[in-house]
Amino acid sequence: MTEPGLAIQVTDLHKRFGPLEVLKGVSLEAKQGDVIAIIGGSGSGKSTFLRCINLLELPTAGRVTVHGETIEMKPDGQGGLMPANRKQVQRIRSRLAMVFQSFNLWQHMTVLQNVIEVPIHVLGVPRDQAIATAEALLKRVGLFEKRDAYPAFLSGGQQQRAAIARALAVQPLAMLFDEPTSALDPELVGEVLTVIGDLAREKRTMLLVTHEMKFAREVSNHVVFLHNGMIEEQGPPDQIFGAPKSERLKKFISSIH
Amino acid sequence: MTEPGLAIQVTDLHKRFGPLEVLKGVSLEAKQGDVIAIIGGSGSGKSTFLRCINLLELPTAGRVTVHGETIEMKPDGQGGLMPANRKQVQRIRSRLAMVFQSFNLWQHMTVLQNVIEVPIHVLGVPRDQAIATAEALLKRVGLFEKRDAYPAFLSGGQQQRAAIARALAVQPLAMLFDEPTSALDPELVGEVLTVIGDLAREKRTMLLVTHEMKFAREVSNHVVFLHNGMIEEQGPPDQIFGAPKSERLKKFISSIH
Amino acid sequence: EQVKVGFAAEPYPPFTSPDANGNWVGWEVDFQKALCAEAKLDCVITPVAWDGIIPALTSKKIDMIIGSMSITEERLKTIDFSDKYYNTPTVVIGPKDQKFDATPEGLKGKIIGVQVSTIHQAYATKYFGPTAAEIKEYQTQDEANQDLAAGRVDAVQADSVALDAFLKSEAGACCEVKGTVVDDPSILGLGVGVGLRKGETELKEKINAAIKAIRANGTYDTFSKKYFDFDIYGK
Amino acid sequence: MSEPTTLPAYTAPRPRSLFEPHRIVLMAIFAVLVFCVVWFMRWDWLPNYGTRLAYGVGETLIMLFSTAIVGFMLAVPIGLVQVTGPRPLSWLALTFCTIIRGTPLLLQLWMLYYGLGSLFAQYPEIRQSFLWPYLRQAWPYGFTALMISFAAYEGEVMRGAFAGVPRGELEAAEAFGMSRFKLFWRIWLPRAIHRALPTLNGETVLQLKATPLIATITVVDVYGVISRVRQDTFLTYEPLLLLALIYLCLTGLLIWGFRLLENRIPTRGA
Amino acid sequence: MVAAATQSYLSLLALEPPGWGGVMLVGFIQSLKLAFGGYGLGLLIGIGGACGKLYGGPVLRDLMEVYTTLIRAIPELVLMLLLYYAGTDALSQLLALAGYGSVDINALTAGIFVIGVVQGAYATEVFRGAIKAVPIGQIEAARAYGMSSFQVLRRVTLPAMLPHALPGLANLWMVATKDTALLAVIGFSELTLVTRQAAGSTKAYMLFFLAAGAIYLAWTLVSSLVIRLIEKRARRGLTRTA
Ligand SMILES: Nc1ncnc2c1ncn2[C@@H]1O[C@H](COP(=O)(O)OP(=O)(O)OP(=O)(O)O)[C@@H](O)[C@H]1O
Ligand SMILES: Nc1ncnc2c1ncn2[C@@H]1O[C@H](COP(=O)(O)OP(=O)(O)OP(=O)(O)O)[C@@H](O)[C@H]1O
Ligand SMILES: [Mg+2]
Ligand SMILES: [Mg+2]
Repeated sequence: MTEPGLAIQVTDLHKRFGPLEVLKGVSLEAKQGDVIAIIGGSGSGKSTFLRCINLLELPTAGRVTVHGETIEMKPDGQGGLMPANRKQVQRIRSRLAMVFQSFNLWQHMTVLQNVIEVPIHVLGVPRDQAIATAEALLKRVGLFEKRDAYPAFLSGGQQQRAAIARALAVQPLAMLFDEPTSALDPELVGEVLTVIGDLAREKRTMLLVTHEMKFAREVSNHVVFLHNGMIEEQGPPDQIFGAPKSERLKKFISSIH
Repeated sequence: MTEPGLAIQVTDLHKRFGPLEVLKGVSLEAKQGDVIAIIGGSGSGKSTFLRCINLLELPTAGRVTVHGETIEMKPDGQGGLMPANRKQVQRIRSRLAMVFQSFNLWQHMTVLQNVIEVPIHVLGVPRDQAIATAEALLKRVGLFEKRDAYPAFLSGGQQQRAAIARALAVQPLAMLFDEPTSALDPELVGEVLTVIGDLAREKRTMLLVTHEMKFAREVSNHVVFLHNGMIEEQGPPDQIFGAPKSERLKKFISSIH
Repeated sequence: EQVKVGFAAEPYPPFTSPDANGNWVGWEVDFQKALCAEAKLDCVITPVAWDGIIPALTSKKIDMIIGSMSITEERLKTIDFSDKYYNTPTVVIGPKDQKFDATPEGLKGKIIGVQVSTIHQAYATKYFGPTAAEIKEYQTQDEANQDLAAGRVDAVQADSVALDAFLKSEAGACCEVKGTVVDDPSILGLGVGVGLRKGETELKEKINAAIKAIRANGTYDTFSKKYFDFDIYGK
Repeated sequence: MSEPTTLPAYTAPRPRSLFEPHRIVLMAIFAVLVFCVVWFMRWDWLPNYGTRLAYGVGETLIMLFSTAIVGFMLAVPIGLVQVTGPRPLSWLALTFCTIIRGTPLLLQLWMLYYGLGSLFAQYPEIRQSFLWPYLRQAWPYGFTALMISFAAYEGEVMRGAFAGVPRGELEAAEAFGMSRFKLFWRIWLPRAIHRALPTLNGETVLQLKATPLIATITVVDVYGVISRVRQDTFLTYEPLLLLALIYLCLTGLLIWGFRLLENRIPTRGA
Repeated sequence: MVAAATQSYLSLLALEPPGWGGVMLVGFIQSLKLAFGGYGLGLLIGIGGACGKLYGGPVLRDLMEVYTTLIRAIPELVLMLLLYYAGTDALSQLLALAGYGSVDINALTAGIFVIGVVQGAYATEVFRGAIKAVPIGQIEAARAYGMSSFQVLRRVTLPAMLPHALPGLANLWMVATKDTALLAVIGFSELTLVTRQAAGSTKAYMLFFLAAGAIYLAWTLVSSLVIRLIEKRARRGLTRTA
């Protein structure tokens, strides 16, 4: 991490579900510290794209490089790809922290346990140290008092913040956010956006699928507009929101406002 | 039914649940063919009032007379009342058809079976005749094709119409509707209101708890505003909605619009 | 090498029965001890269900049966036997207040209790079955005796010694011996032998030798005297 | 928002058919196994026992259905009083269910037959009474034990089913002037049975699987007949395999029958 | 007079020898061993079976399906006989093949094996249902953080499904306890058989059967108490309303 190199590089990614081609060749580069907002209509493939990056979905074709290391893939014999090296995938995944739309906190663990789980059991951090880091993170997202609560007893916003703390605890190279606010009420949305804004100011690499255009415009330094499985247009936020070129994007932006 | 007499007469009805006095002396008269809308805030006792009329709740004090026959009550020894004559209650109930908010169709019977159940097993109508009547009613509410379907397979509006057909099949002296539309989506609301409107035009006696003010104004000839367990104001719909007198009613009506 | 000695896990006095200590006692237990000592076998007692005792032997859950099992042709098709080590007559018992004898005519219309998969079952089915009301089969002899006392069967056919023990007990006071059945060696067999798996001739010879030896050196008579005032070895 | 993207609907993978390659291989292996069983094991005894087996199956089925029907009739009040009271009765029913469900059926069976049965015999009054010809047989005890056990387990099921009938449906019946009796017969009971049917199906299979225990008190059911075969032939596996097959078929039939019954009133999402 | 008779009657239950209480206690301990052993084995089989059914290849899945269907359709008594004779036979031959020499399978091991195999089929279904009740997102989150398949299973799937599995498992425990009685028919000296022997030897049938019934009942009551405690603990993270 000496000089800002490429954190994530995606080249010509394709993904099909049965007869349905959801991604039709998407390429993207995220440098260290980039905050990239991914916008697009429902069903345009935003979630699928994000999930392909950490191989929760296996891409049909294309290449994903994380921090200079290309994920090795081999044909799965059915026209798709599969990881050639499980260990590598696990290693790379453990450095890409995903924050899910529905949080997906582990319900059988307290907030603190959720946060220290991956550091201890995947990264091999000593327990004391993991707890210290976790408590610092929980303080930061304002959840320190709730560290021994179970997720089911937290509000949506609190759960979301716990999920962010869990993601930060792995000291990720990049964070992938999938619509972090869509399930929340307006008040909670504000709460979560504050935290993400803070992260953005810290120059963390972030890929952010979002429907909050105002927010995207504020925090991101690059916006990607996906449409029908392809990048219809991309550029700095002011350009995308201020002077959209393509017809589709114009229509999309007008419908948002 | 030679001359329009009193269908339902309620005198000074009181009802308490433990320490909570829900109805504090409500009186009401419904003549043959009256359509009375009962409106009021949540928790004002509308449902309780309706349920007291057919003794699903036992009133603490007061008198209910249906078609000239007063329901005989006796003290239950705990400061409340209980029916003195079970048979009478059953007879009167079988003439007062209630349409529940959540329909309460019998799930183990088809629509047709639901409709003929009471005529056959309570009123002793011969089966053929009950079926003939039922089919006519189902045609009328537009459910004839669904007569052999089980309730679980019907949409909310269809279930509601089936419930109305079930109520009509007993040829009730009066129908009691408890928020017949609150669980439905706007489209279904329209559907159900059409049927009730038809009934209103037929000059059926109806007591109608509703939150649909527009509808109440259209179909009813008398509106009762319940507040805190008492009748705060009543009168013809134009007066109630057009020129409310009491402060409470004014506030209520303004909040609706 | 351990040898697992199987017998029926049920009270079958005076041959094998559990006592309140959880030990098995009786003539056959003594016999087994003497036999194993003589043959220098390391025997462990392994009670199993009577109706599964032959499968238990063939599937090697036990290595020999010392369970009052008579040597019959039918059984010899499946397992092997040592020489006999006792032989007693077969009798029929019944309530004192009913008069009948141990013949097909006498048992006509009666319900006869027998233990399942015994020579008595086979015999009763063949000779009394046609005229009797029912041949009732019990898992254990004890249950058959119990039902006789309870009046649910009219007669029980079994080994004379075992029934004698029952008749002497409190519960057996109701009943008496009605007679010895007519012998049919093809069913009632040639006495009781140690059941063995087929092909284990070495063990069989060891046991045969041991039976001879304890008969010869008086051990057999010594422990038999504790139980019987006659020679149970039979003719 | 953006225009709806009309894309071909994603088709779920085909339901796995019986004739996938691996299944064909498995079935072939199975067929070979069956062939081996038929060919290499001894089945010559089978014809001799045909009628007795049929009789045994009949006895098993009679026991199953009679105990299930009577037991169920008992289960209804047992379940009902636990929902409606009165207190002493509901307490009694609960105790009954707890005791029966808390002890092994085999023990109950032996307790009735050897315990109670031998007590009866001690009283000349009973031995002289007209009941004695029945009391001295085994099946009344087997029947009673199985029936009581079914009643206890099903009482529990029916308790849940009665409590689970939506209150509103009962209120609707009340509101239409049904008498209590009618409400129970026309609405509450059928609705509860309807709800409990899938559970009752499973429980009846369990009851079928409990019937062989009566063979231990000299009732000759299909298990008893097979035991007899085992005694006569000294075969271990063949009769047991046949027995397993018979029960397998009976279970299949039972499940199929219940399915028919269940399908008479379809439920959504089931 | 009557009191004395009653007393001598009851003294049959004394723990010291003329009484049969000690023997019954030993039988009860055998029953417990069987129940615990069989149940434990059943749980292991159940977890393996559920994973096989959910994540295994098509062949494994079909085989598991056959296993659970067969076991659940055939009476326990018949299964016990089959497994007791044929199953343990096969097992010892397998062990011999695997090079452990001729292993002696004692009655207790055989009994545990038999109960375990039967319980395993039911436990498979319980676990399968419970695993399916775990929201897929929980598992995806674990994978997204780089856990290996085994880690996902061990750290997330299994603990997360536990609350869903508990009621079923509790039920199975009760069944295991009562199924031990069936081994009496095979001649295994557990509580029921010992009871019958004691009853047969003393002719005090009612006394011993009632005593055994009381022991079983006490055991299930204690069990259900413990189960309630465990359930309360396991469900603590699950719902707000718990
Ligand atoms: N596992 C799957 N199997 C089949 N089709 C899928 C699967 N996952 C997603 N799809 C389809 O792929 C398309 C893109 O889905 P995706 O979730 O990526 O959209 P999105 O851009 O995230 O939309 P939204 O904004 O609504 O979340 C949709 O049409 C969806 O139905
Ligand atoms: N069975 C009961 N036991 C105790 N309190 C009750 C009971 N039923 C109703 N109440 C109370 O009585 C009051 C009036 O209830 P009711 O259902 O009649 O109100 P409502 O006017 O129908 O309100 P809504 O418009 O919300 O349906 C409420 O405060 C309610 O909590
Ligand atoms: Mg999405
Ligand atoms: Mg209401």
